Amino acid sequence: MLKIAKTDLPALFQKIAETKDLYLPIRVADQVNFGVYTQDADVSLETLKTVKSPKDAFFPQSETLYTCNKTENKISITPEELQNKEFVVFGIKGCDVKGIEVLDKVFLSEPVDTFYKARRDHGILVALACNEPEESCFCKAFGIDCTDPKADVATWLVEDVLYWNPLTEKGSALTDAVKDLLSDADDSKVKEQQEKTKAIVEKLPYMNLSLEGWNGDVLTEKFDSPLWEELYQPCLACGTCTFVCPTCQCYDIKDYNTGNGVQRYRCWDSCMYSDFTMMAHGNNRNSQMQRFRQRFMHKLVYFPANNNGMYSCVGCGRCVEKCPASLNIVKVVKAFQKEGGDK
Amino acid sequence: MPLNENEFRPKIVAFCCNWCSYAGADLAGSSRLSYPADVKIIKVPCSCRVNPMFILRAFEKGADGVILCGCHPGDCHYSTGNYYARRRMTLLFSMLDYLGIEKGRTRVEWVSAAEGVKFSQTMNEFVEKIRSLGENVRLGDLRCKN
Amino acid sequence: MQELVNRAKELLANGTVQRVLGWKAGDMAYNPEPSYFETEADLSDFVYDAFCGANLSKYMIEASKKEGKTLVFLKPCDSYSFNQLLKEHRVDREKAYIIGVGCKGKLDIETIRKQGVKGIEEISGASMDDACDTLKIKTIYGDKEVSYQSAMLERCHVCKGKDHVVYDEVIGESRDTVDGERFSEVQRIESMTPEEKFLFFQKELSKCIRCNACRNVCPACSCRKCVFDSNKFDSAQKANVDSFEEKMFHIIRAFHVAGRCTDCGECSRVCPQGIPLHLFNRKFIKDINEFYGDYTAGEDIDAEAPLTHFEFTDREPNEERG
Amino acid sequence: MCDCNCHEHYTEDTLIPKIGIITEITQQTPDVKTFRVNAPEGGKLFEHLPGQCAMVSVPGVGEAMFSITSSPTNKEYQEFSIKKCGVLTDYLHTMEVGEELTVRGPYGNNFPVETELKGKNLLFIAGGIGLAPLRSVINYVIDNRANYGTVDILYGSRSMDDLVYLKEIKEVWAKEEGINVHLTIDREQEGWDGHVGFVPSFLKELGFENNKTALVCGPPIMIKFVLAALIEMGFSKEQVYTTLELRMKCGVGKCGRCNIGSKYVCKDGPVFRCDEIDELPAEY
Repeated sequence: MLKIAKTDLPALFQKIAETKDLYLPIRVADQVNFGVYTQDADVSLETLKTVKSPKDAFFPQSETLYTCNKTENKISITPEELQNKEFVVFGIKGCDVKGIEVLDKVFLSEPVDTFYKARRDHGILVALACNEPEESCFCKAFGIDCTDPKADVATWLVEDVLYWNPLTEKGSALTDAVKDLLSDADDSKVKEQQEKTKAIVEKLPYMNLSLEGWNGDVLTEKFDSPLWEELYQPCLACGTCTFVCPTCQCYDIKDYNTGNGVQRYRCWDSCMYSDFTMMAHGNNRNSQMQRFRQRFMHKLVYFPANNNGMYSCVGCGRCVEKCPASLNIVKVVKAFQKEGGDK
Repeated sequence: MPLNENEFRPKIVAFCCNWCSYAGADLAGSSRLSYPADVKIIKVPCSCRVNPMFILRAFEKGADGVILCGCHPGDCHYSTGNYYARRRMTLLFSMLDYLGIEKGRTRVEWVSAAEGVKFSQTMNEFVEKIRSLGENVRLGDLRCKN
Repeated sequence: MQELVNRAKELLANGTVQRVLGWKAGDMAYNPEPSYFETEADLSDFVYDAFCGANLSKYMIEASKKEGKTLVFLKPCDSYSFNQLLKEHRVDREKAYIIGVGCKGKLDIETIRKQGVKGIEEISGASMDDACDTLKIKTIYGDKEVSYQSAMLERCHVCKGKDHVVYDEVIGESRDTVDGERFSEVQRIESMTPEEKFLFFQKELSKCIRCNACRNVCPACSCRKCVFDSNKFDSAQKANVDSFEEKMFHIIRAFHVAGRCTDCGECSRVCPQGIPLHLFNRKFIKDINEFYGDYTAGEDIDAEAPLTHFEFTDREPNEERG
Repeated sequence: MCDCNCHEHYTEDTLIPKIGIITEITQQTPDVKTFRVNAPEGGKLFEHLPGQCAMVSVPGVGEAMFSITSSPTNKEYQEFSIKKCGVLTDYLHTMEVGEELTVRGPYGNNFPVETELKGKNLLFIAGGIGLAPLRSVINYVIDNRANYGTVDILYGSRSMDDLVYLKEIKEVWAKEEGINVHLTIDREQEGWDGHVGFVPSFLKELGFENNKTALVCGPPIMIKFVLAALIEMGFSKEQVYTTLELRMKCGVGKCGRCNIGSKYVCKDGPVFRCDEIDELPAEY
């Protein structure tokens, strides 16, 4: 275990930023999101949850795939360059690290998404353990220990010290690059903090949310439940939940005509949008109920069916905090639980 | 006016109503009144056909100034179209000011079919104004800039 | 609140209405959700407290398509939205039984969190019955107190007034919550230099994630198909590749609701990134008032709407603007 | 293959298309054209299997999934039969021979011509443009005739003018030994002396024995009734294959659009055996 004084963190960031792009939680206009470090950035490591998850470091909200140019009848295609520079995502939480694992299942399965893979190959995750989880958190329900994040480097902010523990080869390489700034430490303070946090976790209302009955084998039973018709009612069909979610991965591919070439880009899309499945001759998910059901069925049934039971939810609680209509996956799970209990 | 090669040549989009201003532009042309070639005219059936999205799209795709020309109030071919356009543009321009887009990048001018001289003068003035404002950097899409 | 439930039960029982549109208690102190209630038993979950900020007028568009009457609870400001929808023939007055509910200012959980409150377990002082000046909040990290006023939604500080403009009956008391000037922030921005204005909005809009929450919650955004969802134009750009797209979206959205926006503040309430979207709408409202005379959307169903009306003597767009 | 300077940092991602050139356009019906596509330097863009699809795109206009209608046994080119029904297809219909478009693929699974279908008696049932994906299989079967039993083709359309590949049907398929072609149109029409009536009812009239494997493609409503008719005739669901069509963007099971249950139609489909479809939630 290594350590660095909190007051020396700017020097650490500076050092990392010399050779790599550094993404970390930055406050802009009163909201904290992951952004690129600059010297005058308002870094906020105390923020428990950034509004958006850091998934866009690997799967950006929009990215150009290639550009087409047409001269007379000839088309030429220039693919976008892949990520070829190392970058560091600093301060990512345990739940969001797991979120990236979920994305890996999608983008790194055959056929591999090379754009995503290049970013994964060049990205170094420095995770920060949670000290003060909140009432909207339920990472424990997915087997995540927010006090012991598994990434390239795990860090803990205890009092005025950041403790630093490399866990992978990539993490060790990064540690070597900044070793001048780090000094040896024992882990007693970290252990102490972990125990404290774990005690809090036990007191949080959602942490022990039971996902019993949700798995890849309950497709028809859950799909046909009359509960969906009730649950979806307040849904406004916006994309807030999908866009703040660390695991939602649906995308759209679109063209942008720049006047000197057509850029084909992909951008996040939401299964909640009415035009998501719209085709020239109809829409197979016509009602908001169907779209609402799709999102939760995908996270809790379809995804586990294809990925050895792994849920496509990590309990970060962003949808709990951000849904304009106060709907969320916890309410869905609880509604089914209640229904099951009543029977 | 001779231009040297490095001088900034603004791109101007002029929406002209079919009945008055487009005819005014025609008259300017046939009377051999000059106006800068940087002005690209888009003919619209009426000034009220221009919705705010047209104006913003023009800026997005690289225009440095956008001007809307229609019949004089009271002379609209469709009786009242330009009155509605007037309110809309008043509000839109005010909003653009509010967002910090330089005043003067947008303009509305009433030009009749007989006002070839006014058309040419207006365009010359407008191009001059945009030239003094310089390139539009605040309301363009970066993807269109290279 | 019990009065509301009782009345709803009566109206359901005597067949006046087929369903009730209200708020259902959430599993936390602050997350009630809009909900339909069809039976007396359903109403056991009904709640109306200071966290019921959601404007139910928009749901009435769908409710108007359902069989029979819907009992809807509208706060004073919500009634303006309903009236505006009525003016635009998007809701059916015959299908609605409106109970105007009192309002003592609605609370904003984000504002409470901003004051350093986290790990919330219980909040007291938010019910309609005990009009407290202080919210007592029990959290995992200790007890906190937050003044009610400081926790209110922005819109409540500049409330239009506590009178309902459309209702069948009114239940409950309101209290005056105004402690700010509605246009002061707009004026502050107007007085900036163009560079400052540009930076201000650039910063705010850079947070936009194009989730469409502002649009979908907006009672004035009632188009069946939004221009930003149409594939026929270049406008269906969901991406935020470039800051232009967000500017475009928010300017056009504000423009499309100009003269129709009742300033209900839902857009700002729901924005996950806390963008003060009302500043766009309020700018249009202020301009309309200044240029064409005072107008409050939703107040008078028969009044001439500013953008579908004109005067021969209207000002010219190029005039120097304040 | 493309004009780009593909060096080390550039990518050969599956989302990056190849350039194809239109080498022939055949007007099949008033609203269907068949486009023959080659690589710009000649030859085929890629190898595919019968039933597979590809993403065809015109930059700046759009991109959509189309089934490849030519048989893999055709060594020279690929063909797409495209019905005019949207922004992209409208544009495609204005294109001319010599113009370029982009193609990526092939995507999805295929009809199991080398496994389950081998040695079987085949019954093709198609409606309208639904013959396009089956044509690939039919021609594959013709080119490997010895591997299959009897072949029946039942094809119907709205009118005589809406029958695609009519020339090929009459001049090639109908003349093959052991292939029976049954045509029908929805309504009486001057100059038509063949059968009149919907495909499902014609199917029942013909009353095939259930010793065949059926491959069905057409509008959803037709598939529904054909399936019912087949069951009535004693076919089991394991004997019926069909293809599904949904909105797709990526073609590789990632973008989430064509997700039905735990399947992605673009990757796990588009060809499904009907008993597999039964396991999917009813959202197609």
